[in-house]
Amino acid sequence: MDPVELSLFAAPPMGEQERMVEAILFASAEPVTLADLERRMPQGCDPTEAIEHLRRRYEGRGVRLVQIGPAFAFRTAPDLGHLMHQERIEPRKLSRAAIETLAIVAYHQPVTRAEIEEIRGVAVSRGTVDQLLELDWIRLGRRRMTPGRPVTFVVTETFLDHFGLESARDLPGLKELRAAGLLDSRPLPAIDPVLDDEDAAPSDQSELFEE
Amino acid sequence: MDPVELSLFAAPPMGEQERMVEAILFASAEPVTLADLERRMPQGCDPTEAIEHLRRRYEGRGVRLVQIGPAFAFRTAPDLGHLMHQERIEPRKLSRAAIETLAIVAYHQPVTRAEIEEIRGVAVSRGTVDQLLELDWIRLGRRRMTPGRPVTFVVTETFLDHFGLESARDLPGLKELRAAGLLDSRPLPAIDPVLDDEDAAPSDQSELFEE
Amino acid sequence: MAQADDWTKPSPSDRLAEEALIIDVEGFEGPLDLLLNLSRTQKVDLRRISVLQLAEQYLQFVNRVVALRIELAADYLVMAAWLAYLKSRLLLPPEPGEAGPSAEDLAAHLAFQLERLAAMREAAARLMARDQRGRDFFVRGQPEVATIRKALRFDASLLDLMRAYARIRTRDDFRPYAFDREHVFTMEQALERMRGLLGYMGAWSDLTSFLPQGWGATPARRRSATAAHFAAVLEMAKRGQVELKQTEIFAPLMMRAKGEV
Repeated sequence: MDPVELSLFAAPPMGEQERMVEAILFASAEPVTLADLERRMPQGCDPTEAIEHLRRRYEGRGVRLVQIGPAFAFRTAPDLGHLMHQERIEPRKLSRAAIETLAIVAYHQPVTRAEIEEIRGVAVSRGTVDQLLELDWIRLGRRRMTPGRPVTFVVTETFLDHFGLESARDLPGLKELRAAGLLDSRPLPAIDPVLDDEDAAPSDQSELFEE
Repeated sequence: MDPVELSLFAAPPMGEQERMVEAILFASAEPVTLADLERRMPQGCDPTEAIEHLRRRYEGRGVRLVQIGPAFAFRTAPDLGHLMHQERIEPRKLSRAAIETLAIVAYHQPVTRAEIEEIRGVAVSRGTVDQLLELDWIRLGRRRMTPGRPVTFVVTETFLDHFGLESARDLPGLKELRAAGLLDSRPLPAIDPVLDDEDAAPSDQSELFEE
Repeated sequence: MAQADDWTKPSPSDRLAEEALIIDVEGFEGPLDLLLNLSRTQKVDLRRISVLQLAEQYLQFVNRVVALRIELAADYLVMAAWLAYLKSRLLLPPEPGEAGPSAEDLAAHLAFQLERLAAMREAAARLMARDQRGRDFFVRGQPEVATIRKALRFDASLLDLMRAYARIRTRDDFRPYAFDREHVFTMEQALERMRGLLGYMGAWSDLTSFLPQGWGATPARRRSATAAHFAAVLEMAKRGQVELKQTEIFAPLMMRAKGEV
């Protein structure tokens, strides 16, 4: 472009242009082409030069500016790839049986398995309790001093930590849940008694209750 | 840690550690806690120092290293927001009641529903609190140690991240409001003389932000 | 306006403001919100506001709204009563030996409430005016995650937990559903029953005579049982197990077994 024409547009200084390219490449979900950059930056900008500056600035850093076909993007330096592995965590919602069991332990602790079953109205499968133990969200409490001396379950520090609670006593009561609008006053479709014994088939039930 | 012990772990040089933190933070859209960084970096690393170096390195750039509670993340510089219309997320429209309730929770936290209603002069509708919980902008705090042990609400790290705050202490105008006594909970002077000695309450509000 | 003589020499701008308030009555979020709006007409720092004047403004406002036959919510009227009380206390000298807070204390508290609400409104506005994620600043658009390792993490939010608990604890509230079933006779039940009775059906007999015991007591139960049995015998007729006849509309439905002929 003619330098005279360029000055008419009063393009931002190159340092500014570099910042712009940096921000755009950072935030974009896709590699960005030169044409795209030009379209998004103020008139008179020269993304080619800005990219060259940026590329040099990131040389040897933890991330690099790379060209992918006609487009540009930031990528982790290849020698640091091993740090990225842990990133991959697949969050999976707890099954309805597990979250209900957990809720009962949290609200009623220490609580025995028989009590959990009484409150839920269905048998609690081994897998459900095992899963909660494995997550370190519940643990065994003291044995109840009743015939059979059944074990009880209580929630753990990890549980409090995960749910951002100071103590299990901070959980809101039913009245408060209702006041906060967390209690639907209409019955959930899930209340159908046919579904009540879902503990037997937790896997296919779990998606039913994800809102 | 003892320098002799430290050398046993042969922690990478600080420049290397800086690259690692840079790569990890760049790779994640969500803030990464110090504890997380430490876990992912080789033993003996000091992410705190590396972060300090990085923060300075990115000062004035198109992206910045910001602190959000106990975590860190790269975010684009706000003055370049106008270049990002492609990435812009249409914000959920909040009602005036929701915005005011959010501000009251942020400035008065931990705050009970009754106190929110006192300040606004109207009942808090069911949906308002629910919406703020759903956005993960507020969560339950400790119960207040007053009769009825009401639950309290506090703001979350998601809230801090959304509004670019390092901590709730950095809320705009907080100091002035506190100095003006506007964050005190001052009960209505009781018309009934029996209820007159209620001035004990405000004290527990003042330390809220000192933690 | 008829009640223009209630107030002295209103300036046109004041009147406009007052009328705007009247039109907007539905727009207020309660008496405190209204008081805060009225206080703005005093054009002074909220700390120096005249609560007496404000009380008068509020009472006039409420009177006019009532005169216009606009329904006012109860809390507006409660506030009016309280302000009328406050006004009288502010105007009269305190009675000697009177207990409780002084009128000045009450007035100061109201002023404090207004100032605090105004401060929170301003804080809310400042908060929303801040740079916001996804609007002014942005996160990494292409988070890089290695796809090699897959750690499954089970997750749940506090909201999930509370909802789950609420769901269990309120299940009883919804029991009417299960309860209703006691008054419902299903076609399957009727079919099962009639199949057992098939052998006892010699001659033509009335369907209603086959209804189970105890199901004629209430109309709802009778209707349910009749409908179920009617559907059941239709099904049986289709299968060729029974014959049905009805001599005229609403006449008893007669049936007999067909199979053993």
